[in-house]
Amino acid sequence: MPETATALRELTFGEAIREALAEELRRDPRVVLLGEDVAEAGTAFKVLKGLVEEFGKDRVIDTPISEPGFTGLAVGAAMTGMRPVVDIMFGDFMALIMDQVANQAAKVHYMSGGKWKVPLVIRTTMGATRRSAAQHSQSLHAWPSHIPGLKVVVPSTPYDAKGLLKAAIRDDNPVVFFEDKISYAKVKGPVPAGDYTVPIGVADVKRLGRDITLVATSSMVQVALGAATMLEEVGISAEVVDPRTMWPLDETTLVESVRKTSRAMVVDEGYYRYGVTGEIASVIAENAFYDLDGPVRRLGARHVPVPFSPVLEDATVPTERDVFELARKMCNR
Amino acid sequence: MPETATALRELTFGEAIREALAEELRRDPRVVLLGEDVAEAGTAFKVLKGLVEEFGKDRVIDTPISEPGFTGLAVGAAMTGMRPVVDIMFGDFMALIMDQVANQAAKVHYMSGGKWKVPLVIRTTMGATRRSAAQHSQSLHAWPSHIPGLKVVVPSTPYDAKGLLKAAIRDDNPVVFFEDKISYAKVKGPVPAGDYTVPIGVADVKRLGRDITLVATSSMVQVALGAATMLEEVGISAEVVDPRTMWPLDETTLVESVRKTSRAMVVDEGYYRYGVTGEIASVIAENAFYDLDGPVRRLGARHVPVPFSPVLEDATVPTERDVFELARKMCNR
Amino acid sequence: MTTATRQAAAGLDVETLLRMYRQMAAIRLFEERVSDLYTRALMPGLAHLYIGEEAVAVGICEALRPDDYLTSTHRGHGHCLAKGAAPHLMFAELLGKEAGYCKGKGGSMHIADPATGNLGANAIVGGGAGIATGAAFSSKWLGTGRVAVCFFGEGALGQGVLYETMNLAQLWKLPVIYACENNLYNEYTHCSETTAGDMLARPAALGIAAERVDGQDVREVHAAASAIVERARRGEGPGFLLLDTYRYRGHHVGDVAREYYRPKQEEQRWMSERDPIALHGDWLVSEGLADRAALERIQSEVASEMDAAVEFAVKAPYPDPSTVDEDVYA
Amino acid sequence: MTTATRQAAAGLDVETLLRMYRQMAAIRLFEERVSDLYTRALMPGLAHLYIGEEAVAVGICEALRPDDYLTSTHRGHGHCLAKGAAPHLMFAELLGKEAGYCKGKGGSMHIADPATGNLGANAIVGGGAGIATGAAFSSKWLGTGRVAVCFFGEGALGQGVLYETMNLAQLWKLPVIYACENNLYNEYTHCSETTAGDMLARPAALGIAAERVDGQDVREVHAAASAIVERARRGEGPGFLLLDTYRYRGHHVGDVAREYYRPKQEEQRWMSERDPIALHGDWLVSEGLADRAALERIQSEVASEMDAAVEFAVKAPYPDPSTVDEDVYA
Ligand SMILES: Cc1ncc(C[n+]2csc(CCOP(=O)(O)OP(=O)(O)O)c2C)c(N)n1
Ligand SMILES: Cc1ncc(C[n+]2csc(CCOP(=O)(O)OP(=O)(O)O)c2C)c(N)n1
Ligand SMILES: [Mg+2]
Ligand SMILES: [Mg+2]
Repeated sequence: MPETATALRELTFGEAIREALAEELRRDPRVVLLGEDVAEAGTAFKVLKGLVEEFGKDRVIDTPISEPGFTGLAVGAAMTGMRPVVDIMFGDFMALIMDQVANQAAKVHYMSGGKWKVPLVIRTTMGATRRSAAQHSQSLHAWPSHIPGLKVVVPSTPYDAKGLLKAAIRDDNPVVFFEDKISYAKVKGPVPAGDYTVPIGVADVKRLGRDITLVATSSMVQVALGAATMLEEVGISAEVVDPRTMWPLDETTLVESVRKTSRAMVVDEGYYRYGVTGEIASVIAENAFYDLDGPVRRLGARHVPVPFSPVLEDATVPTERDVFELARKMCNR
Repeated sequence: MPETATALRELTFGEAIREALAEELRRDPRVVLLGEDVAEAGTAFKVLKGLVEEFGKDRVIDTPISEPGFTGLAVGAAMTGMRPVVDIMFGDFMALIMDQVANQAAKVHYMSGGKWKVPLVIRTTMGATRRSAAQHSQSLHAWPSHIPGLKVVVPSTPYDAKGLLKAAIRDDNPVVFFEDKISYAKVKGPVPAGDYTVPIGVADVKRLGRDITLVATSSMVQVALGAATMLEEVGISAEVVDPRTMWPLDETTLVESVRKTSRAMVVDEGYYRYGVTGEIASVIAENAFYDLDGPVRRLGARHVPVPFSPVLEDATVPTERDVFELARKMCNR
Repeated sequence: MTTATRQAAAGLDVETLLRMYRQMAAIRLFEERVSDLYTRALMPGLAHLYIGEEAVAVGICEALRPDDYLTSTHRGHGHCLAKGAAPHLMFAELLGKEAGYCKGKGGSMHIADPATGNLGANAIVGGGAGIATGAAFSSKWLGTGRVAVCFFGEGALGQGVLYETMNLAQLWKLPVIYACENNLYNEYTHCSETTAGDMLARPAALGIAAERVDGQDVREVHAAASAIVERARRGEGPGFLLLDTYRYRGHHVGDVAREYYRPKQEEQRWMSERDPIALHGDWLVSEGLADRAALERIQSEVASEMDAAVEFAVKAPYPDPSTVDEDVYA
Repeated sequence: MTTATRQAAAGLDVETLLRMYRQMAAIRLFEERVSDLYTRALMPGLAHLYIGEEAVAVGICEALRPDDYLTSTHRGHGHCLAKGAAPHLMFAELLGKEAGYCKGKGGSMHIADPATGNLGANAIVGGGAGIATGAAFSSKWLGTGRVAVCFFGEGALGQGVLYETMNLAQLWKLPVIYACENNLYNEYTHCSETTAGDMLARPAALGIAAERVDGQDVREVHAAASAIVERARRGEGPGFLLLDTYRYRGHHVGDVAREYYRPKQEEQRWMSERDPIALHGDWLVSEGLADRAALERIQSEVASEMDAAVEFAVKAPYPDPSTVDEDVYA
């Protein structure tokens, strides 16, 4: 398997994740994966398929259905020399581990006056439209983003996913890493075969434009890019900025883009209220107020529990058309 | 004990809470209180002192230290004919019960197509400066506010506390009710002796003003009022608006105030990032953009785990002086 | 208590014995149609089939009053049907139709129905523990005499909240039965890799009456359930049943290549030797309580019923998209 | 194993026996000064005193290697001191001073110190369960031979995460000891109102070696701890000690009127009949291993040490307010 950092292949989002994990497992013996059905089954999404064969059951460890328990165990393991990567199958189960994440992992370093460190990665999922209903479809990245002491990563492309996951594993802080389920198989893109990292805290301009800035996260980056293509057809040049990490948040890149375009929309798949869009819109409005032609607008998941029926569920997630129409209105065209 | 709705006495915030609970326990036999040390001890904050003597151990029920367990039990009890009021001693422990709150209580009604209801109240606390350190000082009201299906109440005065708690208990939805610990004994105010409710979803203008709107929640209402007095001395007339409930959010009252004053600051004791201030500032900016003289500004808890040492902890909570100085800058005075 | 004594104690008559057969057949045929709907791409999402475990739901629910409560799981169709759910309204829900039990908002993992005491299936493993225990709390506090049954798989033994709620139930002597369906697998992982010690010792440590039961023998299940349910109803406290059973199919309908986590022979053995419907049918025949023709009649009646139910559901309209905003708040 | 055999097995020499006396005295006098600092309004916040329970921390920590780990609780001063924490750095932390173990950021409930293997006290009941189990996981994976002790009160038996982590520890044979300090009260509620069944049966149900120990007898604690720690160190799996003990003071320093939840006579009985320091001192004298004067010398040495430590802490400067933003991220 010849690997050079420059050899680019097309990988799916899921393959990029797996490759990042495989490379880090190879690189650092202190890295272990823990979670439900991560070994032979390779997780419910089959993203880890093949890893246990290479690394064995001591490194790719099946756990009982005890999310608080094994997350807590991983916090302690991280403090004492390991670099655990925990798999939380559905992002909805973040609700089960918030004590371990927010009260323990996030605070250990600070409470100990900087003496203990928690190099822990929690990989989990987000994203709806899989007809999985209200308890298996949420995008809860706003919750950990609210808690100082955590880093929160929401990659949108295979390239970013691999580079950011490697950076997260090497980070000495607890990082919550949200992977969009739909992207696993659907989103493809070029990925270097060898080692590279993408720094945590740096946004990426996914598309240059002049008339409006679309700040989009995770699954919504594809949606924003699709809308940007549609907008082009009506003569609107949209810039798409992907913050890539919720925290640290690269305010500079966001604000610079909006200073240039003078219009901004934030698109995120988390619930609309008290979530990600409010923070990012506020950061933009605070720092680019006098450059704005109109208010920053937001699109989030409809503020309802995610329904099962396709006709209902599809009405809860922002679409290319939603973004297109709102952008057109904002540009008065 | 002659009680009429018009007889006003000065009560502390804690006394108002207790009175609301006592009246509802008397009014409706389906109301029960559940929590750790709620009976003879009357909770760690002594807020429930005396209730078990009147209502007995069948209505005021001591639980094991099992927050997820007894909250889950209360969800089921609420579905089947009771109206439980759960006591979660420290708001930080919300992290332990988010699965019960966000994945169960919030979604039962929707997932069942409206067939089951969850008339549940979760009382918990918020607020720092008690030298209780990082795991006993957080104000986590942003988390449940993010979840559709929940109502979230953050009263600031004894009057509101009593009226809103009674409304919460009578509400057919799960309500998370955050009580500021410092206010329990420190904040006093007039409270009618008899029955009244304050509607959930209606903001209250706590002080009229012309030059700037201070939107403040819970403990920060007193801070904003104090700052308003200081501002008056430098010729700035500040309006103080208390949303009282995070969800539903009374956008109209907020926006109308800002349309009038043309300046807005949001002050909240939750962590600054991805929290309450982002949402409220966005709502204002979206709806009053063209009336604003400058960006909506935000003050929240410093974005660090709450430190123990008084000199550090005091630097984490917005003060009257912080509000005063920022407001002055915003008004260019 | 021997099986014989138990049956006597439970006072099983022929109608009941035949109804249990019919109910098991109904669940089996319901699930086969679900599998079929999935294969034909008519069903959105996934479903977790109860095939092989029918005796558990039927044996327990036959021991319940209509107004007793249950909570169910991701693998919940069997529980709902056994408690009295109408197949056509279930199929409609599974297809996301307006006519479904939850107006299409819940789907396979969230069937709920106050009329049959169904507090809801739950997609969080262990998610029913609090709710069922709370329903038992209401029953005791309101004096309704209702019992709540909390169904869950052995995988839920991993969830701490289960111990928290069982402790509460035992402290307060709540009429709740914890029905642990041990089908040996947590998704794709054998329970021996996830469960230390002795399963039954866990509730027993809390002082809860706990019993291991052959979950493939519907009469045995029914007898054990009857005894423990009535004990709970009398106010003597919660119970725990550990029911040995097996799911014949994959973890969900899409889990078809299973050899990497469990041998084909194991599946075959359970299916050929321990099938709850065949075992009960054979017994009915051997006891002279039914003949083969009668059993086949039941099977074909149920099959027509299921066909009609599927047809109803397939034809039923989807909800209006505008209803997405309804039912968020009561 | 009888007490005598155990002592022999643990190979206790006079130094160890006297050091345990000194350590218990140190904890007692430390806590009395904490109480005093609180009364004099010199200490911010509250503190939960360990007075009465000294034999538990000392007996267990004497059975540990310096590089073994522990997690502690809200009532954690005794654990930290027994594991080797320096009193002056602890007092400094309790007073919120820069020189404290956590630079004033942690306070009474968060003393942590890598040098003594102290993973941190924890203000979440049961909060140490995951961390200690994880440290044992590291020990096993890295082959360091370290053992982790998870201290908690019997109130933590209410937290489900404890069962989740104990199950993991037993499945993976991790070298962790769960030390349950049963002082009879969860804050202001007697444990009989919160704990169904038999406490010791809970870990035993998971297959964990579990033993009940007189927590007021430091030699008994030490012997039991030594055996179970070495068993864990040999890779034979986790252990659980249920230590019967009593806190003499309130739940926290402000809890002074206690009659409504526990009788004065109960307190008196434990203090006069079961005091761990007096019991051990008497035994040392009766065995001819020390005379009263020697014990008093120890007491007064420790007292001076504590006075100096308090003085250090009182005089130490507060952290610079600008440090509030440091240590959020590594
Ligand atoms: C809290 C939680 N963790 C993980 C899952 C994903 N999951 C769904 S079913 C399942 C296995 C359940 O096994 P068991 O309880 O034995 O039930 P069975 O499927 O065997 O009926 C898992 C891990 C979940 N739904 N909820
Ligand atoms: C999760 C959680 N719930 C509640 C509390 C509040 N609390 C602090 S100490 C305590 C009682 C603990 O009792 P126990 O575990 O027996 O320890 P003890 O105080 O007796 O040493 C409670 C309920 C907490 N800190 N954490
Ligand atoms: Mg199973
Ligand atoms: Mg105790």
